[in-house]
Amino acid sequence: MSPVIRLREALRDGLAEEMRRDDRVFLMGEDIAVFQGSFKVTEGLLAEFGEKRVRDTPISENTIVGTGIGAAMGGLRPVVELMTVNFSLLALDQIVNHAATIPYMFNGQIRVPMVIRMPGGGGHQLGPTHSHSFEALFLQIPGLLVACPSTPADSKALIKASIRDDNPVIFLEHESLYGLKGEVPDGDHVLRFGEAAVRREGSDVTIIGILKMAHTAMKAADELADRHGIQAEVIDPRTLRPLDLDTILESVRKTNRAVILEEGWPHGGVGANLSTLITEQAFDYLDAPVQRVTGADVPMPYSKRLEQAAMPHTASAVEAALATLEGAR
Amino acid sequence: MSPVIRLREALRDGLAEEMRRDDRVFLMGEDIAVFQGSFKVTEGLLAEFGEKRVRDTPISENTIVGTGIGAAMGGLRPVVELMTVNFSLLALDQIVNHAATIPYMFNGQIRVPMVIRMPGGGGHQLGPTHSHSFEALFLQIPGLLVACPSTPADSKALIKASIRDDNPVIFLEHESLYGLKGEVPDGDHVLRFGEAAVRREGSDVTIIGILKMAHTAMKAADELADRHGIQAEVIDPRTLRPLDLDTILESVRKTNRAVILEEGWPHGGVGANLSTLITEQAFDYLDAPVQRVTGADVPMPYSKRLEQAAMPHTASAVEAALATLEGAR
Amino acid sequence: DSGAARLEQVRTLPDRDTCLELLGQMSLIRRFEEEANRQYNRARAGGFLHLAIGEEATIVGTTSVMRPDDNLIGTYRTHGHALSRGTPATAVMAELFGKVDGASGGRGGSMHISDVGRRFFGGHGIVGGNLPLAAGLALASQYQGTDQVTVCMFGDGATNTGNFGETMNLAALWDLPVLFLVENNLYGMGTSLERHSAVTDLSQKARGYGIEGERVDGMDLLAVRDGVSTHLEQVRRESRPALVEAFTYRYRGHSAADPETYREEEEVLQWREKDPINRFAELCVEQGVLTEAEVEEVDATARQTVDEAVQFAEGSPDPPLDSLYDNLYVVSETMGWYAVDQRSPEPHRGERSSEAPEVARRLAEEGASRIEEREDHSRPGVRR
Amino acid sequence: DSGAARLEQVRTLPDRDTCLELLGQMSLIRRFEEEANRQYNRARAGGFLHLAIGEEATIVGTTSVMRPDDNLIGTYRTHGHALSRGTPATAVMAELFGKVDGASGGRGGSMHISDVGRRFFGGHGIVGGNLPLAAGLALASQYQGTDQVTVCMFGDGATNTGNFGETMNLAALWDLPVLFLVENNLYGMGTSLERHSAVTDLSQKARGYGIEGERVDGMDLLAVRDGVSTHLEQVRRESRPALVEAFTYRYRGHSAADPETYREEEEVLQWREKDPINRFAELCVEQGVLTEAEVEEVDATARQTVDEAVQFAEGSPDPPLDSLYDNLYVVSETMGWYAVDQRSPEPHRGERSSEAPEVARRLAEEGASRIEEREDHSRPGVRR
Ligand SMILES: Cc1ncc(C[n+]2csc(CCOP(=O)(O)OP(=O)(O)O)c2C)c(N)n1
Ligand SMILES: Cc1ncc(C[n+]2csc(CCOP(=O)(O)OP(=O)(O)O)c2C)c(N)n1
Ligand SMILES: [Mg+2]
Ligand SMILES: [Mg+2]
Repeated sequence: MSPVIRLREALRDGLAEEMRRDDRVFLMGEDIAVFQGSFKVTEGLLAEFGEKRVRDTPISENTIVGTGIGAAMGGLRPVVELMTVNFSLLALDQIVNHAATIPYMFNGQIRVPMVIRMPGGGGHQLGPTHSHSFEALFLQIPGLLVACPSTPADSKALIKASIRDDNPVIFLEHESLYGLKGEVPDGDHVLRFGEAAVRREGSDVTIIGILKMAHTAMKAADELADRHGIQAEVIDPRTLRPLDLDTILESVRKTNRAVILEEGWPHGGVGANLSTLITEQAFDYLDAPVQRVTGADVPMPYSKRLEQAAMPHTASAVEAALATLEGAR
Repeated sequence: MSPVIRLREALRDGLAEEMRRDDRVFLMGEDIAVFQGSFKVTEGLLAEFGEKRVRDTPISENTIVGTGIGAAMGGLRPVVELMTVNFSLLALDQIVNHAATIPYMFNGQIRVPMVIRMPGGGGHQLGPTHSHSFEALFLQIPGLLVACPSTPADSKALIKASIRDDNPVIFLEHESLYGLKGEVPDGDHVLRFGEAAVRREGSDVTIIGILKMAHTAMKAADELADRHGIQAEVIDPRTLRPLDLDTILESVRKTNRAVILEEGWPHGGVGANLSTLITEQAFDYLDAPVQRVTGADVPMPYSKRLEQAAMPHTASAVEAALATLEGAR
Repeated sequence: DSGAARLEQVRTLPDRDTCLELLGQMSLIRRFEEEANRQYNRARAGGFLHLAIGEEATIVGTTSVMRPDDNLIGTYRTHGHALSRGTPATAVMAELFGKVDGASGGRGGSMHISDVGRRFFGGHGIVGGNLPLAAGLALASQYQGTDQVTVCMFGDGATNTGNFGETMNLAALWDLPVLFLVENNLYGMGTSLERHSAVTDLSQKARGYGIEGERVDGMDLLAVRDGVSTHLEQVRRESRPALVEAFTYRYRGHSAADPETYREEEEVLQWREKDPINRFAELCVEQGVLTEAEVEEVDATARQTVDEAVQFAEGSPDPPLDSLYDNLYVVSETMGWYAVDQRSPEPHRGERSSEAPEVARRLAEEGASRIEEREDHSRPGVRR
Repeated sequence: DSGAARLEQVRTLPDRDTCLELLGQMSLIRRFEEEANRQYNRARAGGFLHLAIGEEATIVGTTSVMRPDDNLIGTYRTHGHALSRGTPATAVMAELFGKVDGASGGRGGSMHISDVGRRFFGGHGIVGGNLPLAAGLALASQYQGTDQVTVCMFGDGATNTGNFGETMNLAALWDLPVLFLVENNLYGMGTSLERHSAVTDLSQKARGYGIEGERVDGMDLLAVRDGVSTHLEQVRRESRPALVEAFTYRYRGHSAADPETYREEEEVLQWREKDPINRFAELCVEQGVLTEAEVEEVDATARQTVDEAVQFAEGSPDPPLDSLYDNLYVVSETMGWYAVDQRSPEPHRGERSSEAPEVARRLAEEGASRIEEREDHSRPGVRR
C-alpha cells in the first residue's frame, strides 16, 4: 500500500521532485520561503534548494506573475504562487494579456512554460475579499491550461505535469483540502491534462464536481445509495482546460441525468458551461434538465451561519439528484 | 420624427444631460478631456464642464477605478472611462473586490454609485491584446450591474439610468457601433435595467444577441425570412445583470428554439450562461438544443482574414437557426 | 532630520483629561486585542485575526489629532482604528463574532470592520486596495470644497503594491487632501522590510512621486501626535498630500495563526521595552499628571469594557439567514428588481434567499461532515 | 548633471563604417515609418499604427550599443526597434500587412512585432506590461549566470502604471541586470507630461525605488549612445538595474488616427529643428567622415529597402485560415490533445479549426455587410 500523506505534503513532494529533476524549475511568491508558505505547501523547500530557487517576493501580484512570464520566456520554468486566488485579480492582465497570449501572438516563436498556483475557495470565514472561487473565470481564457485537483495523489501528479508542460498553467488548490489525507504512490507518476476520473460507478445519475465539490459529490452519492437506493456515478474532471468531455458524455448517455456541483457563483459558472456542453452534445439522452448546485450569488459573508448558507452542501446535491429523477420512479 | 444621431453622440448627450442635472456627476479617464476621448465619446464636454468635472488621468487603471469608488463613497457620482475593456483586467481587483463588494460587506452602510464605461469588441485588427469581449466575465460578479446597449437610443437611455442608479455599473460599449446612426427621442428618457427589447417578432426560432451581435441577429433574421421563409424573433437583452429572463423564456416557450450570438470566447461565455438558464427553465418546451454562435477560442489574431474567421457572422447565425429547425420542416 | 529634532522638544503632555482619554484608548485597544485572541482560540471568532498589539501609539496618535469629520481608511488590522474613532467595543467584538450587531453586521469580520457614521471607511482585506479609495474620498472633499482630510493607513508591505505608485502620483498630481500614514512594523507577514523593499526609508518612495514624507517614532504617542498633526494640518491648509512613516512593531504574529519562525524572540523583547502604553503612562506619572492608581484604573476600565463587549457579542444573534441577499443591490427607479435566481421559476439550489433557512436546516443534519472539516482545515494558515 | 557635462565631450564620431551603419539604420526607420503611414492610409495595414518618427536617435542609439545576445523588449511603437535589431524590413512590413511572412506571422500586427531569434521579445500592446517581463528576462540571465543585459523600453506615460513601481522595486531588490530606457516624448497619447506625471524628472521616480537614473538628449545619437552604453555596461558589470531617460519627441500623432488637437504646430516645428538624422548627418559631413553624396546614398538605399519591403509584403500570402488555432497550445506528453470544441461531436460554429475555411467562404458572401462596417467604424479612433 502507498504511503498516506496530506494534500499539502503531496504538493510539496511534487514540487521538490521536479526541482531535483530540472534545475530550471524555481519557485517565487509571497512568503513561500522564510515563512514557508501561508498554507505551508512550500515547507522545507528553502532549506533544501536555497534562496536562488525558492524566492520570497514583495506584494506585487501583477509583477510577480509578469516576472515569471519573462523568466519562462528566458528559458526557466517558474512556479509562481499567488497567496490566494483572490489576489489573482491584480495579476489578471499578465495572466490573460501576456501569459495566455504571447505564444499565440508571436506565432509560436516562444513559449511560456510556467505554473501559477492559487489556493482558493470558501468555508473558513475569510469574508468577502478572501473567499473567491474563480475556476469559471480562468476556464474562459484560450491559451491557459487549468488544473483543479481534489486528492493528494492527483495533486502531486498534476503539479508534476504542470511543471513539465510547456503551456502556462493555472493550478487551483482548495484551502479546505490541504489537510486531506490520502494514498500517494511513490515514484514518478505524472497525470496528463484532460483526463477525468470516474470516482464511483453508477447508472442512475451522473454527479460532477471539482476540488472540494468532488468530495461533496461522493458524500451525496453515498447518501443517495444509503437513503434512496439510487446509484450515482461521480466524475471529477480534474482539469477544466482541456476538459475531458468524452468521459462526462459517456456517463450521461448511460445515466441520462446530470448534476454539477461548484462552489463559485451561479451565473456564467463552471456549471453553466458544463451544463451547456452536456445539453448540446447529449440533448436526446437527457431525461431531465441538467441540475446545478452552486454557491449563492453574493460576495461571501463572514458570519459562519451566512457563509454556510451561501455554500453548496451535500444535502443540496442530493436534492438536485433527486430532482433529475422525479417521476422517473 | 426624432433626430437621427450616431451612438457616440447619443452617449455624449446622455452624459452631458446628467452632468447638467446633477453637480455630483463627473467624468474621469485617460485622454477623455483634452484629447476628447479616444473614441470621441466625450467630445466637447471639457469645454462645457471644465477641468473639475472632466478629468484626464494618468495611465493607472486600478487606481482610476479605485479613486472613482472612493469618490462615490464620498458622495460623488463618478463616471469612469477605461479606454478599452482590455485594460479593465488591470482594474479588476478594484471592480470586484471593492466596488462590487463594499456595499454588501459593510451591510448597506454605504453605496458605490458609479459607472465604469468600457469600449470593447473586435473587428478592427487591433490584435490579441486589444480585441477582447468580457461580457461573460462581468456577468459573473454579484454586486455589479452590467449594461450592453446596441442602439443610440438605448445607449443614451441606459447611460442616464446607470448614472442615476446607486449600484456600481459596468457599461459596455462596442467599438464598431460608435458610428452607428439611429433615432434618439429628445427629452429625458431613462431605461430601467432588466428590460429586454424584442427587436423583431417571429414564431419559428428565438435569436438573442447583445451589442454588435444584436445587429447580426437582425441581419440573420432578415436572411432567414428572405431566403428560407423562417420567422425569427430577435431579442436584445440590453442588460446582463439583471437579466430579463422572462422575456426570453416567453419567446422560447413560443418558438421552442433558441440561438444565442456572442462575440466573446465560447467557454463559460454569455451563451453558455443563457443556454443553461433557458434549458433549465424551458426544457420541456425545447424542440432542439439551444445553439450558440461565438467567437473562436483563440486570442484575436491581427490578420484581417484570420480575425474575420475568428468572429461570428450572420451566416453562422443563419446556419445555427436552421440547425435548430432540422427535421422540423 | 526635522522629525528627530522635534522629537526631543515634544515631551510636554497635553492636559490631564486628554491624557486620560489617550491612555484609555491605548489600553482599550491592548485589552481588546488580547481578548480577541482568546476568543479566536475558543473559535468564537473565525477567519483570520490580525492584532495590532504594540502599534497602539501609532493608531491613537493619529486618530486623536484628526477632526471628527476627517475620513479614515485602513487595512485588515483595524480593530483599534475603529475603537479609537469611537466605535463601541461591543460593535467591534460582535463583528468578530459574526453577529448581527457587529460593526459590519457580521458580513465583514475582523478584516472588514467599518463605521461609516464615524467616517471610518474600513477595514480592507486587499493589501494596497485602500489607497485609491482614500484618493477618491479626498477627491470628494476637494470637489465639494470642504476642508476635510482623508487619512489612509497601510503597512510597509503595501508600499510595494502597484497601487502605491499609482496613487502617490495621482494624489500629488491632483493635490488631493490625503495623508498617507505608513504603519511600518518592519514586516510584511513573514518578510522583513529589507527583504521586501529595496528602499527601506519608505518616505523616500513617496518623494519619488513628489510627496513630502517624514518618519516618526511610532512607539511614542507624543511623537506620533506631533508628526501627524503637523502634516495633517499642512495637508488641510495647502490641499497637498503628505506621507508620514510611523516606525512601529507588532508584538504578536502577523495573524493569530503565525508560528513566527522568521524573527528572534530577542527582537520582540527589545521592542516590548519601548512599549507605547507603559512609556506614555510613565511619562504621565513622572510629570505628575496622573497617579499610579489612576493608571491602574484606566486599565481596569478598559478590561471591563472588553468584558462587556464579549458578553454583548455572545448575546447578539447571528444574522438571520433570510438576510443573505440584503444590501447586495439598491432597488430603485432605475433598477426595479433583482433576483438571485434571475427570476427563474425553479431557482438553482443555493440561489434563492427564501431557501436559505432550508439550507440551514440541512446544515444542521450535516453537522458531522462540517465538524470533520473544522478539525482538519478550519485554520488553513496553521501548520498541522 | 553628469550627463549634460559629458554631452559636450562626446562630439567625437565613431569610425566611418559605424557612422554609415548608424545613419543607415536611422534613415531606414524614418523611411519605413513614412511608408507605413502611406500603406495604413491605403488600408493595407490595419488596426492602430504608432510611428516613431523623431525618436530614431533614441532607438538606434540604444540598440547600437547593445550586444547581439542582450535582450530587448518594448512597446507598441517598435517597428524601428525591430529594424535596428536586424529584423528585415520585409518581415516588419509584412507584419503590418498581416501576412504570413510577417515577423509575428501576421498574428500580432504593428503593436506586436517580435523577433525572438534576434532577442527582440516584442512589441507589447499593454502600457507598462513589458516591465515585469523585462525583469523576468533579466532574472533568467542572472539565474543562468550569463552576463546578458535586458533593455526595457517604454514611454513617459508608462511610468504612471502600477507595474512601474512594482518592477522598479523588484529589480532593485533582486539586483536584476536590466536597463530601463524611458522614451520620454513628452506625451502619453494626448496628455502632456506635466498633466500626467506629478514628477516630470522621470529618473527621480526610479530613484525612489533605489535605482540610479540619468537623462540624456534623445535627439542626439551620440549622447544616447554614450549615456546608454555607460549604464548598460555598468548594469552588466555590477548586475544592478539602472534607468536612462531619453528626452525625445514624436513628430507624428500618437497613432495615425490622432487629430493632434492637444499641441501647437509651433512646438512640433521647434522639435523638428533638432532632427536627430539631419543632426547626425551634418556632423558626419562637418567632420569629413561622410560626403553629402554618401548621405544622399544612404537615404536612397533606405528608400529602396522600404520599397522592396512593400513589394514583398504585398506578395506575401494571408495566413491560411486553417492555421487559426496553430500555436495556441503546445501538445506534448503532459497535454496530449486539445480541442477548440472540447472534443464535442457537434462543435459550436466558429470553434473548430477545420471549419475556418467554411467561415471564410461565408464571409465572401457577406462582403457587403463587412464593407458597410469598414466605412463606418474601421478607424474607431477617428472622429467622423
Ligand atoms: C493584494 C494582496 N496580496 C497579498 C495579501 C496577503 N497578505 C495579507 S497581509 C499581508 C502582509 C502585509 O504587510 P504590511 O503591508 O506590512 O501590513 P501589516 O500586516 O504588517 O500591518 C499579506 C501578504 C493580501 N491580503 N492582498
Ligand atoms: C494599460 C493600458 N492603458 C491604456 C492604453 C492605451 N494607450 C496606448 S498608448 C497610450 C499612451 C502611452 O504613452 P507613453 O507611455 O508615453 O508612450 P508613447 O505612446 O508616448 O510612446 C495609451 C494610454 C494601453 N495600451 N494600455
Ligand atoms: Mg508590516
Ligand atoms: Mg510618451
